[in-house]
Amino acid sequence: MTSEYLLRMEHICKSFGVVKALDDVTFTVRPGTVHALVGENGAGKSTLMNVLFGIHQRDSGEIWLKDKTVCCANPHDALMHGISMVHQELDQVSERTVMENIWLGRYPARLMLVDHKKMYHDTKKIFESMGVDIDPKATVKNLPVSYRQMAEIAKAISYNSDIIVMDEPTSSLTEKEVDKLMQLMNIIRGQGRGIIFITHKLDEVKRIADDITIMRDGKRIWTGDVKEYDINQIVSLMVGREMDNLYPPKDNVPEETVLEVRNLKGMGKNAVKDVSFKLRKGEILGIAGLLGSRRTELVETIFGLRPIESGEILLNGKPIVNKSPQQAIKNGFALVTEERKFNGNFPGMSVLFNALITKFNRRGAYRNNLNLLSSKKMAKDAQWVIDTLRVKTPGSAIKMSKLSGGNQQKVIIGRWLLLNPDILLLDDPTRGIDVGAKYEIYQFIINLAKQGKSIIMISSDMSELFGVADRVMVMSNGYETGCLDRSELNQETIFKLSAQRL
Amino acid sequence: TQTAQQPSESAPPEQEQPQKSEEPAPVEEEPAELPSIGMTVYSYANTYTSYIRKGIQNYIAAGNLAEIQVADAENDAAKQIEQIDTYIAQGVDALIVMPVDTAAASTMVDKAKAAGIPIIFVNKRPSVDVLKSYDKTIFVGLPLVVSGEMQGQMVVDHWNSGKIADRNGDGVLQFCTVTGDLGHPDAEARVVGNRNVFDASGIKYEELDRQVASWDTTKAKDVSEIWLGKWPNDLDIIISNNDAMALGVLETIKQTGIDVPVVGINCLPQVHDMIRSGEYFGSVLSDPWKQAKAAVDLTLNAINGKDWFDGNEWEVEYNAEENSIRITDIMITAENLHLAEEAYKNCT
Amino acid sequence: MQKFSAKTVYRFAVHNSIYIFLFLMLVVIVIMDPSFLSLTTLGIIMGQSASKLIFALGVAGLIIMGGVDLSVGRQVGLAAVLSASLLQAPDYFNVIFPGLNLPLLVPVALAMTVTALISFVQGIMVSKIKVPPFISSLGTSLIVYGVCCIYYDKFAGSAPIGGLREDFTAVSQQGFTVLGLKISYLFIIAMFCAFLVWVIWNKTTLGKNMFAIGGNVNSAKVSGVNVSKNMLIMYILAGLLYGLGGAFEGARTGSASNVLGQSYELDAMAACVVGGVSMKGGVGTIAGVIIGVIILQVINYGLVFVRVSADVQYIAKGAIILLAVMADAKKRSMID
Amino acid sequence: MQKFSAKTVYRFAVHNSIYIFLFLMLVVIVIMDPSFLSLTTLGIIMGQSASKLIFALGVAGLIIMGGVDLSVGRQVGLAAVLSASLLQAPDYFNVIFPGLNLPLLVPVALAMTVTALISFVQGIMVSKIKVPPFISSLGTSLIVYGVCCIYYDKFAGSAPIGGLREDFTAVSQQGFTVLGLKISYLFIIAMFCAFLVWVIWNKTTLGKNMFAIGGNVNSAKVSGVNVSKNMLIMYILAGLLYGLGGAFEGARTGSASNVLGQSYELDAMAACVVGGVSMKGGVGTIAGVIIGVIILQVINYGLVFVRVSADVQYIAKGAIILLAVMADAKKRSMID
Ligand SMILES: Nc1ncnc2c1ncn2[C@@H]1O[C@H](COP(=O)(O)OP(=O)(O)OP(=O)(O)O)[C@@H](O)[C@H]1O
Ligand SMILES: Nc1ncnc2c1ncn2[C@@H]1O[C@H](COP(=O)(O)OP(=O)(O)OP(=O)(O)O)[C@@H](O)[C@H]1O
Ligand SMILES: [Mg+2]
Ligand SMILES: [Mg+2]
Repeated sequence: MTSEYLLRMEHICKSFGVVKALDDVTFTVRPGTVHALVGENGAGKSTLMNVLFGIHQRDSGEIWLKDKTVCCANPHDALMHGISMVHQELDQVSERTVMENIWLGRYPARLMLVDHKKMYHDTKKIFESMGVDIDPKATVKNLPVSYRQMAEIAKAISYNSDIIVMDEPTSSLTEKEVDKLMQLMNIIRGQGRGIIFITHKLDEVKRIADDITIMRDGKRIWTGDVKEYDINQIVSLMVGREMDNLYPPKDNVPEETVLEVRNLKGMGKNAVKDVSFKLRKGEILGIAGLLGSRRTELVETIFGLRPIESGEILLNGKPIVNKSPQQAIKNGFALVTEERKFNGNFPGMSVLFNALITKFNRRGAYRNNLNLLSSKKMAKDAQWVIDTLRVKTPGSAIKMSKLSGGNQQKVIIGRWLLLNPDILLLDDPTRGIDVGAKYEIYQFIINLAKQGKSIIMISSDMSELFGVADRVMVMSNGYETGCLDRSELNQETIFKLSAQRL
Repeated sequence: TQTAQQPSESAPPEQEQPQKSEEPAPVEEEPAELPSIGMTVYSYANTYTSYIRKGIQNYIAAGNLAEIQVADAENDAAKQIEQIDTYIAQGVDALIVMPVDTAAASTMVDKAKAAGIPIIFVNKRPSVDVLKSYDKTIFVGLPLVVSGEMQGQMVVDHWNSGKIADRNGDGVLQFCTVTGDLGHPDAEARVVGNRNVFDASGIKYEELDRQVASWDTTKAKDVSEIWLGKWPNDLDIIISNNDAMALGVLETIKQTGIDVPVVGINCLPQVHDMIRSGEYFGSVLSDPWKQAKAAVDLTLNAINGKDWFDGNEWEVEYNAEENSIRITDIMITAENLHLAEEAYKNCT
Repeated sequence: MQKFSAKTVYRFAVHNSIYIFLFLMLVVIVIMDPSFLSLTTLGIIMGQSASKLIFALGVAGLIIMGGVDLSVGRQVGLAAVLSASLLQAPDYFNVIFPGLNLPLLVPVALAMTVTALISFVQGIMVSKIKVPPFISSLGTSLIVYGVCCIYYDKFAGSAPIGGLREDFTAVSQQGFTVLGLKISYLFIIAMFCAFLVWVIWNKTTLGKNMFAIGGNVNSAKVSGVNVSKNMLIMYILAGLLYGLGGAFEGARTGSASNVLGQSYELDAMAACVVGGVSMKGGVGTIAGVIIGVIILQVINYGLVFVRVSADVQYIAKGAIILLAVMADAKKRSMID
Repeated sequence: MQKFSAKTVYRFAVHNSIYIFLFLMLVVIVIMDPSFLSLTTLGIIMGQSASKLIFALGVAGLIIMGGVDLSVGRQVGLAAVLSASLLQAPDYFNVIFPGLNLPLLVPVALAMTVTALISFVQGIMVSKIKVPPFISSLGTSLIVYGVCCIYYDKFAGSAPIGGLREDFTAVSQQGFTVLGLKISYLFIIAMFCAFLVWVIWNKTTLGKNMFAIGGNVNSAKVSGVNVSKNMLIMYILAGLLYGLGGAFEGARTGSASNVLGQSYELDAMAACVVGGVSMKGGVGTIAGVIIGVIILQVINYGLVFVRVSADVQYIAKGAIILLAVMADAKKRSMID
């Protein structure tokens, strides 16, 4: 039998306790193709890939690589069989250098010693081929998330494996990097290798994928040629109902200015350099920029996580200083951070805990008549988060780490909504969230704006900004380079502005 | 070992007459159960008391006198109390205690009293009123300052006789003292003992430094390296709170070749050869074997309801005022070394 | 169906491994010496565990926040020396402060204040100056010991502080009898502390924040948790518990010296870890801490009781602790 | 320009705080007693640091992998007792194994094998059975101490093992003199170990994996690193170092008893942390470990040298360790 498929996974089942994460899933990859794997949050995409990669052991089913039946007992095994993977969660040794991370587990050696020179040059070469400029000797923890994600992709590619699994590789990449990645995927496909591409950005699927598999609730719904369906049809297959629009109607009306930032400059080398903008009541202000443009630094500075060197922040005309997140919260701010693993999640704690942690610290919250926390009141709010954001979870007592990535993100957004903030800072909030849920979140944001709240939303996804923002501010290398009204929005201008200060 | 042949002098008491109970004894249950003794020592890591412990164990084993169980209190007074609780709950017939903390003795005595069993203290003496608060308690050992005074006397004598050289020729005895644990009663008392004798003797002396080495050979070695590096020509003698530390000091002396005499306390077997060869100046012996024997005999007498001193064959004195069996200390130098050898013979 | 139920039993066993372990340990001891099985034994073990539980409750909070505390023992020692020196019976031959006749609570409160202060300073170092807890507590423990030695030397003349007042020792040594079981007052105090700490951990914001800090300090910061304030409070709480337990630990022995408390931190932390508190932070329960303390105490008591010789005791204790935690580790690896 | 250079100096100072701290400490000691400044002092400090450096190098690797090791001291003790008992001069009064005349390396190798084995078992528990390192090492240390006590009791009769062979003690105590500076052979061995470990950490896959495991064990796992294999090798390496250092620590003291090594783990770990090894894992350098060991030894030596009394020594030592680490913490928290 000639190998028609690089990979066949047949009748895979996997349960976590009572949760049936994979229910008789069959999945194949043809040589020289990009196979997109899509589905709602918690559909079982990551689990399927983790089974393939040996991180989880399947309960039943079979896996064939080319013509050999294999069972990858652990990631090492998988790598040896020619499977490499970009993991959904950024999981790097952050205290070490980029190149040490890339070659981890297979350092080039000479005379039993690690060959640093070769490592450096090989890394350099890979980055060059990808068209990114990252210093191989930079310490990972000092890099912006997007760079770290590129490094992870570089790592997966450098294995030269037959099958590359990419679990949401583009979640924090900007348009430009996504383009580069697409080129790269084209090259790999041209070499007869296969790529499994998981993403929630369906336009990307349309752009690059050959085949598509749609999953829902742990089951495979459909596999076939991407061209057979358009995006809307894919969406309805994914979510199991009709969805006509990706964005809800925008009917919020911005009013008077509530927040004004004047010439904000942060402390330190990598800080925000000079940013000024105004935010109005009921307005959604988008922030666009290339990776490393320090949008994250901007919102973190506003939120009191980073010190200010100069500049002013005026809230309702009065100057304020957010010296700490507590103070920011008191002033009505909220921040959904960019990297939930680093500073959003409490993986070992329950969903309830994760949902309520911010509100715990509000005076008098959840108190019973003994002034102690009331389980009943807590459960009610946790349920509210689960219901409103449609978090897919067996209950609120389960550990956060057991939720799928997107569902974790929903819980984190939920924790801030509970506080009912006036100014909501969102740093790539829909990262890793499926289309259906995204729609709900957009709806939520717009509703908040309608209630007179103001929102600042960073996004790497330009269409998202076009879809929900009233205005978009563009940042370049720590400077604010322009602010565009909804009517003036177009890709070209944004690209130009983002490159202005490089 | 050599222990097998020795304690023929004192026959195991309970073999004499099983006279304990008045009530008609059941006749058939003969192989008379040995009395059980619970012993807790303040630390297994202490060399000198290990000799006493072994002496006790050897003496009992040789005469098949009792069943003894030993626990290590690891220098923790609370743990020692707990061990006593356990022994009492377990139903031992008597307790032998080398206390961690002598002030805790009153609690121990109270517990023993409540259980109605004898409690014999060895090595560190509790306060007199505690010893007098219960008729089944007694102390075996010696008053704290005595060892220090003996050690001081030895230094004074030999300084006066010129056997300890005045190395810098200034007519003043320059010395350093290496002491045991900070706040340890023995350590304090030995320093005080030294000082009492020096003051009384009227010699001119100067203590260059005093440092704690916690009874630890290695720490004493480190400290003496510093002293010998600092005062290579001035030090006339190094006084050590015990021999274990003196061993460390001697090692430095050997290593550096700076010939400073060292005196210690305990006269452990390890130093006997060195005393003989003159490498080690001398030490003070408080006989572990006598303490061990006395402790066991007293315990057995108490268990059997006899008088403390029934069949007493030990050459020790009883101090009624303190309710203590006093072991006398002896200064040991090359001349009377055999006494020390005798004393340790049965304690290994 | 057959198979399913076997599996259930196994799962149950693994999930409750630590209790089963304790039970098995007791069975073995009882087989070796049936007289172990008595109310006396129970009473003694309860009495002996009391102060240890108090220390363990203190340090458990710090471990959950991702720290360690090597200064427990020395703080306990200082508290014991301090309170004992102020609570001697006036007719004792060697009274340090003659004529003093303080109400019982004053010296105890004083000792607690001192240890709370010490822990507070430690908390400042850890939370504000970012000194690793290992070092801050090691340094603190050295300093506290030095201070304790000076006090002990200056006032007590380096002699163990004995002759404690009856009302003081009674708290640790006396109690009441329920159905033949002697329960010491200190045990009641310890249980009360456990309850209080349970409330703090589970029913207050402070407790939630403690878990948050230990679970992920960066997330906690962003979520508006005042990390240093909460850490400080937890440190103070720990200090108060050390002081309380320390004062009555002296009372339990009937005396105090500068060695008291030495290396108690290891036992306290071992109890926590045996009871499932994770040294990585973020995980732990009061029930676990209690069971950990009991297991360690049963080991200590039981080994002497069944007449294991001192050196073999070390080996047995080490082996039992390892076995207990291995069983627990099995559970964890099964759950996730 | 003026301002810029002041800032530069400050930055430099903060970045090299630990060296500056060591320097200041030396300055203070020299002011208090100028005779400190001598080659003898240097020689003694080098000699005393040697074995401590060897232990610290061993435990540092385990700390970097995210662990701790409370068994260092007891393993050192066992190694010392074992090798000393096999390397006594035949004419010593109390020779344990008379007529034995092994080549020097055999007992040392034996001791190293034993400690390597012990650490290996510990490694198995940590890496395979997922016992937290705190507990696995605590349990191990109890067992090792028990075994050591039994051996010490059975063979040496609980008496310090003295009368070591000249060729054995010479390694620790003798050396050669370069320009008036006495350098002991043990110091050379320690330096050689440091070099070897430096190569392992920085130039081999094992070392890289060690950092990866400590930094992010998940990442290591999904990158195909055989976590448990690498951990085991690092544990064995640590054990070998403890054994080597332990054997010669006995030789340095000229005798060995079951107390030898007690609480060395704290000093070894403190040296690592003072030298910038993070207890959270993933961070550390050989230079740091060396400087940490030296700082601790200078404290120990210097305080005795300037005749600080023992209780004040504790306080001073604690305070200095805290200050050293605070300076280091400042560096870490500085935004660059
Ligand atoms: N380790 C685990 N333990 C228990 N349940 C788990 C675990 N990992 C995943 N699950 C559950 O399995 C289901 C599938 O999760 P998976 O991570 O595969 O979803 P996904 O399709 O990748 O979603 P997302 O797009 O949000 O990443 C979810 O219901 C999740 O809660
Ligand atoms: N080539 C580079 N090497 C190392 N650090 C870089 C590089 N480029 C940028 N940085 C750092 O990246 C940080 C900015 O990242 P930040 O996360 O704010 O960007 P961002 O605009 O939010 O991008 P993203 O949306 O990708 O996260 C700064 O600290 C900057 O110094
Ligand atoms: Mg996923
Ligand atoms: Mg960013």
